[in-house]
Amino acid sequence: MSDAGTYVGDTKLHLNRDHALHLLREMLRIRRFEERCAELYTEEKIRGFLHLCIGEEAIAVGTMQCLTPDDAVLATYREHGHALARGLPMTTLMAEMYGKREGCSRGRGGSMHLFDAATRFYGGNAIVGGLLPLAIGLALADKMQGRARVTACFFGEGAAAEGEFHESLNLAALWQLPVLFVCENNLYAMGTALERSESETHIFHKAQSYRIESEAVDGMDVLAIEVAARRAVAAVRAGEGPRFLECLTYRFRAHSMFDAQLYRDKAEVEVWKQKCPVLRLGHWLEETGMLDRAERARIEAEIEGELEAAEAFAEGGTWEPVEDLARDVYTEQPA
Amino acid sequence: MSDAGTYVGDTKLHLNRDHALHLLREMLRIRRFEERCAELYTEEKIRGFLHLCIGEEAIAVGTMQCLTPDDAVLATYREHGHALARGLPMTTLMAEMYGKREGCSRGRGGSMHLFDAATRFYGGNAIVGGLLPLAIGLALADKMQGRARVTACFFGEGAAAEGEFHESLNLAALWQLPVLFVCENNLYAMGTALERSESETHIFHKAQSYRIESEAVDGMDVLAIEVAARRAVAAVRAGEGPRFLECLTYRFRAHSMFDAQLYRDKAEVEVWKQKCPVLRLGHWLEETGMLDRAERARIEAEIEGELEAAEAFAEGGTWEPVEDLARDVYTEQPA
Amino acid sequence: MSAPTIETSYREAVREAIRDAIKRDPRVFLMGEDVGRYGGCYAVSKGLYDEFGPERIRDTPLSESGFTGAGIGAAMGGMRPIVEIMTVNFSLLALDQIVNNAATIRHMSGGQFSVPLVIRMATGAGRQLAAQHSHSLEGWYAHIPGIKVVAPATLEDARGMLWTALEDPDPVVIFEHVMLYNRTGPLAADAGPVAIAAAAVRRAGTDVTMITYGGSLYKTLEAAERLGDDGVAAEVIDLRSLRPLDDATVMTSVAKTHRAVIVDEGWRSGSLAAELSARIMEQAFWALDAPVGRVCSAEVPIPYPKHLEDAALPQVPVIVAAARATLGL
Amino acid sequence: MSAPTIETSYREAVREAIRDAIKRDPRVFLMGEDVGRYGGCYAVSKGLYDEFGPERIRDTPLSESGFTGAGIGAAMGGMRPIVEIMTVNFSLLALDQIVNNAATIRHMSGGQFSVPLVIRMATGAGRQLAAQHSHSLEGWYAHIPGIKVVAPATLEDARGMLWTALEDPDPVVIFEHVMLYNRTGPLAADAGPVAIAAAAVRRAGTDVTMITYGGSLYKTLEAAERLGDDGVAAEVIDLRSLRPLDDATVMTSVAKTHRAVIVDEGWRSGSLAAELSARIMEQAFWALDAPVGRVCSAEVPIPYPKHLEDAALPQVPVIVAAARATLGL
Ligand SMILES: Cc1ncc(C[n+]2csc(CCOP(=O)(O)OP(=O)(O)O)c2C)c(N)n1
Ligand SMILES: Cc1ncc(C[n+]2csc(CCOP(=O)(O)OP(=O)(O)O)c2C)c(N)n1
Ligand SMILES: [Mg+2]
Ligand SMILES: [Mg+2]
Repeated sequence: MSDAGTYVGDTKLHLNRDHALHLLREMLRIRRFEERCAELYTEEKIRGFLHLCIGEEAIAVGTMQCLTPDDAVLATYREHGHALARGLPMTTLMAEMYGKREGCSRGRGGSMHLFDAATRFYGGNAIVGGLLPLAIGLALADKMQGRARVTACFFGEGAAAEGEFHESLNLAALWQLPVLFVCENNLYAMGTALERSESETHIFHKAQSYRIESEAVDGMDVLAIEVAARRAVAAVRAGEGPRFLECLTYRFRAHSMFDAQLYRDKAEVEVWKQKCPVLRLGHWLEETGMLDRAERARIEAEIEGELEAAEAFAEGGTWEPVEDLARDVYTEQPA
Repeated sequence: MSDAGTYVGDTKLHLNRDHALHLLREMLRIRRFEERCAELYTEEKIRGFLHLCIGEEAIAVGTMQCLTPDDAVLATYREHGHALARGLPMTTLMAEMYGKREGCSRGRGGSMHLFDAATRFYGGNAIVGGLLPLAIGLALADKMQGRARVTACFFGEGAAAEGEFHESLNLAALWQLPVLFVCENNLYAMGTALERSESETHIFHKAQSYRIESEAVDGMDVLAIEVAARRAVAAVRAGEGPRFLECLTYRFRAHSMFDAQLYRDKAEVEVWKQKCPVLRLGHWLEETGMLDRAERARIEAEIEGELEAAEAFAEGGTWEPVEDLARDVYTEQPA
Repeated sequence: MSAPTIETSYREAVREAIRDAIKRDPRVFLMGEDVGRYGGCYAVSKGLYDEFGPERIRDTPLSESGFTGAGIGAAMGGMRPIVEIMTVNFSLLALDQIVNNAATIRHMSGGQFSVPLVIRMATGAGRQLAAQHSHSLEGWYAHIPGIKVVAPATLEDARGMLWTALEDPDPVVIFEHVMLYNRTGPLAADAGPVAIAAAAVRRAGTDVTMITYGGSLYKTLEAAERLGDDGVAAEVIDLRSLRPLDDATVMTSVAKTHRAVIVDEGWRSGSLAAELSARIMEQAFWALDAPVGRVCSAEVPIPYPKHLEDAALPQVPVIVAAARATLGL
Repeated sequence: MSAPTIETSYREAVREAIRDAIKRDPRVFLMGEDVGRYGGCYAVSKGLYDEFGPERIRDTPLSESGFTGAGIGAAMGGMRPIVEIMTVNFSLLALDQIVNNAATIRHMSGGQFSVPLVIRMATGAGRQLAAQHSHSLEGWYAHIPGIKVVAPATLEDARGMLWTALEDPDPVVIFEHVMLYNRTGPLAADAGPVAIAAAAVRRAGTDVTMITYGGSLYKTLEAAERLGDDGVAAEVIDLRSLRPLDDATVMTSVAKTHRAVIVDEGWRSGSLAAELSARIMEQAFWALDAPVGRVCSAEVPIPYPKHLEDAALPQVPVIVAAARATLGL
């Protein structure tokens, strides 16, 4: 676990047992939700592309602790974790995975396009890099309207090669916009290893070249992430301009359900699995006596219950009638 | 003038009188050609957009000294200087400005699209940043075919904000391609001052963030540019990967013929005009006794002659027949 | 119009529309390359920077995808941005943001988020700017579900379409043809917002329907005049809205004239003119006395020299000939 | 075919074409995202990396504009690159390079430089990938002078069009519909390059001409079979080449059948189907006994759920109905 030294300032407050257990519960919810989604995919309840963030849960969970309901969140097609950590109900999320009308995007988006106005969750974007200019604009709107809100955007290291990454970071730094950039560096973009796609493999160095204060964080350590995110969010909210976090992590599962993983060897995967953020926090909680078998069982049972309820909700959901196909292509306007 | 200290290595060789006078002559040719083009524009002999590089001549001239006929050159819509310095005949160039069939691009391109296969001059590109990926590809072809050729590309600092700049620099560095990037930083992109378009105003720092060896050079000092370019080209040709030169310069004239220059004050322009690369080299040559009135007059007369011949050639040129409009949209193939 | 009129230009009418919108609504701002200190690449926003300052007349770096996407985000964030992309030629760099975000987000989010964004751009050829600066891609934009596309051709529309577009809850793209900016004429002193959905019959006629938009309107009207000299009464329809298209106005005219010619500066194959021809085929086939004609641009990169550029673009004599052909003349 | 045949898939046919091209010509290489170690997002290039190595099966970063432009440059530099853009959805990011460079350089340079480049990309919907991953923009590419566009729909064409495209001195874009990759069938063991200019009559008929391409071919053939059951003899034309279009084959058929329906997965307004309808209007109007019909995709961002995606795309019953409508049935 991160050496106690890193737990400074106001982050101490959050290290009480409740908060620590909350972090564990949140990561477990994501883990179990996605494990179940993988099963439901083979059962053909879920179709299309399914990208799991298993192994990377700490990033979404650690960061979301630092955001308020007023803040905005954007993520990629690998966003189940972000949606859950942001507070989208597992029920409407699962319904969306099924494509049911009761889903958070009315069933139109599926796994890659989770949206939720209530939590200011702006998707779920399936074009790599495509969400970054949107984050710039949301932050620009806040700045122009004098609102002390933060726009947090999550993206993979693969996005750093896209021109939109470059244009967006420059705009954020140039206009000193309240954006928190969170790069989830899991070392691969589909099958392309970082060193085969970037001449500079430290993504946070790239951010620094725009004069954005940036740092690299252990993406498998939820507490380290929360500490770094809290510092960064405070600065962004205080109007000090954008901040950039590079979280070093790893995708335990395949890129999507169609990936034979020829590009990495099992040994490497195993090494990283040892660093599993859920195991890690769990052990630490047990060592420090904050968590015992019974409590652990209680949490897991609770999550199973939530998951079953979500699945039942999705199963019980309805299909949007074909007549509504064209609804909301444009806003219905009073004649 | 650059302090003698910078004149090291093989660059000494080039400081004999002949070479120094050659540099002066080349810059004067560009200067006079463009001054005449401005007049011809008001006479409506030249139409469309006309972008003059007056004040920036040293960059094209200094750099081209270091290239061989096998190397490739790409530039922007502000490329008369590059074309002349690269060795395109002033005649076909002027004919192109007129839109005559005898022009270097058959008259189809005009000022913004000068092309010449004989000197491997690949244009003349009017989309800011658009030439950079082409340079990557030309260099990739050389590397894959084992040819020790250099691809030199010239672009303004405004291009640094475009995503294509970022994607291209990464590819060049990642694949260690033989590209010489020459950024002509004249402080403005049309009416937008650099500090209003970039959070990091040192463009060469951006290049460094891709691990490309880069340096800033006095763009008003043709000798300093030649020295830097010779060093960079040698490295590129030796297979050491791309190099990046940021040349600090200034556009004495308007962005194009439609620019009221509301965005900069005359005083600033005057200050820079004192740094005129042509004046500067001229004075230095006089001080060092390499150039006297007579010689200067001879050179200027020579250039006037060349210019008159070019204009006569253009005037005497013919219009491509309308029947040929669709010629070369596709390659005519033997039936 | 009986109301007092002022003499103005298309450029000034657009500028007035922007000024008016910024004054009316604190959420409106103009963003794009050189819209501020430079005054706009076609001088449309000249003076507005001094009047409204750098926040609301916002110069951007050369980052078409970045600032267009930022406009989409700002619109979702409660602003009413007017994004100016200097010309359609550079809009290709922003097309991903327009097609994959602006046009999809409302539908894809089940109606939760909309994008009240306006994008303005100059379009078209005629200034001898050659192959990379002379595109007419309105037809491409008119293909995209989720956005609306308009092409103001008159002073009234240049003045009036912007506010209506800003009030639209969905993204609207406004195309301003480069050859129109210098057009001058009288405009009602109190000219204001205009409806954008309906096409307009700019000249009434009974013999042939001529359908066009944007920069080609005046060439088409001139052709109609010449036809009139030969006793052919041509009706000229200015589409105004390219997406959605106003089929009713077109079909009503064709039902009357039984003949139609479409004039469109886009390249012929896959042009907006093709869509209009196909719709007339589908909705008015039995009313047709002759095949619908198209006058479009030659399928070549537009060359620099005047005589070749002219040859590549729709011109009055060709339009006249196409109309006469539908009459067997 | 009398020649011995092998059972293969569309995916394998494309792979074989790439392998063959790389062996034939040392200047040929494949470049794109995940074409190498990953084996291609649709597994087309699986195994080629091990066979030919990282130089000729070149993985690129996520930089569509960068590596597509690099392909253009490499082509000008004497190579014969095959650039794979994973899907047409991402090609929007490379459109500036394709429209403003690949398509213009030869003409703009007065014929001095040409761009012998091949770009391959997957296209189309049907896999429930939702709004940002289901575009069919072949029609846009077919609008661009200076490039050629083909859409192999059969195993023969998947195997044979690539080499012909590589031998073409100008840029050729190849569209591979995502629903075709898994199609299997017999292919001549010695199958090789095929001509790409002409359309093919895939089914002969006398009552109605059905024109389509790419992924819609099989739906159209199935519709033709059903029509046959009702005694309607439908002729099915596979365009194969989308730019240039083979008008002769189309008009010859329409002159015989006097009726036509175009099936195109693109959104209806501004679709390639519109261009075909307009050409039939212009070239075969007097031969028509009924208006030409179009069956296209609904003008909506394609939704994720199967029932809605199906409803948005052309389907057999709708195609059958459109054909019957031209016969007044
Ligand atoms: C512009 C674009 N190009 C290609 C793709 C196909 N694609 C989807 S995910 C992906 C890899 C992205 O890797 P990274 O950004 O590191 O995110 P990760 O999947 O590792 O979380 C690719 C190439 C895409 N969706 N968008
Ligand atoms: C992609 C693109 N966007 C906008 C333009 C319009 N434009 C032409 S030149 C220019 C300024 C470029 O400045 P810079 O790169 O510094 O070159 P300079 O003109 O100063 O030599 C702009 C905005 C363009 N040609 N291409
Ligand atoms: Mg990754
Ligand atoms: Mg500049």
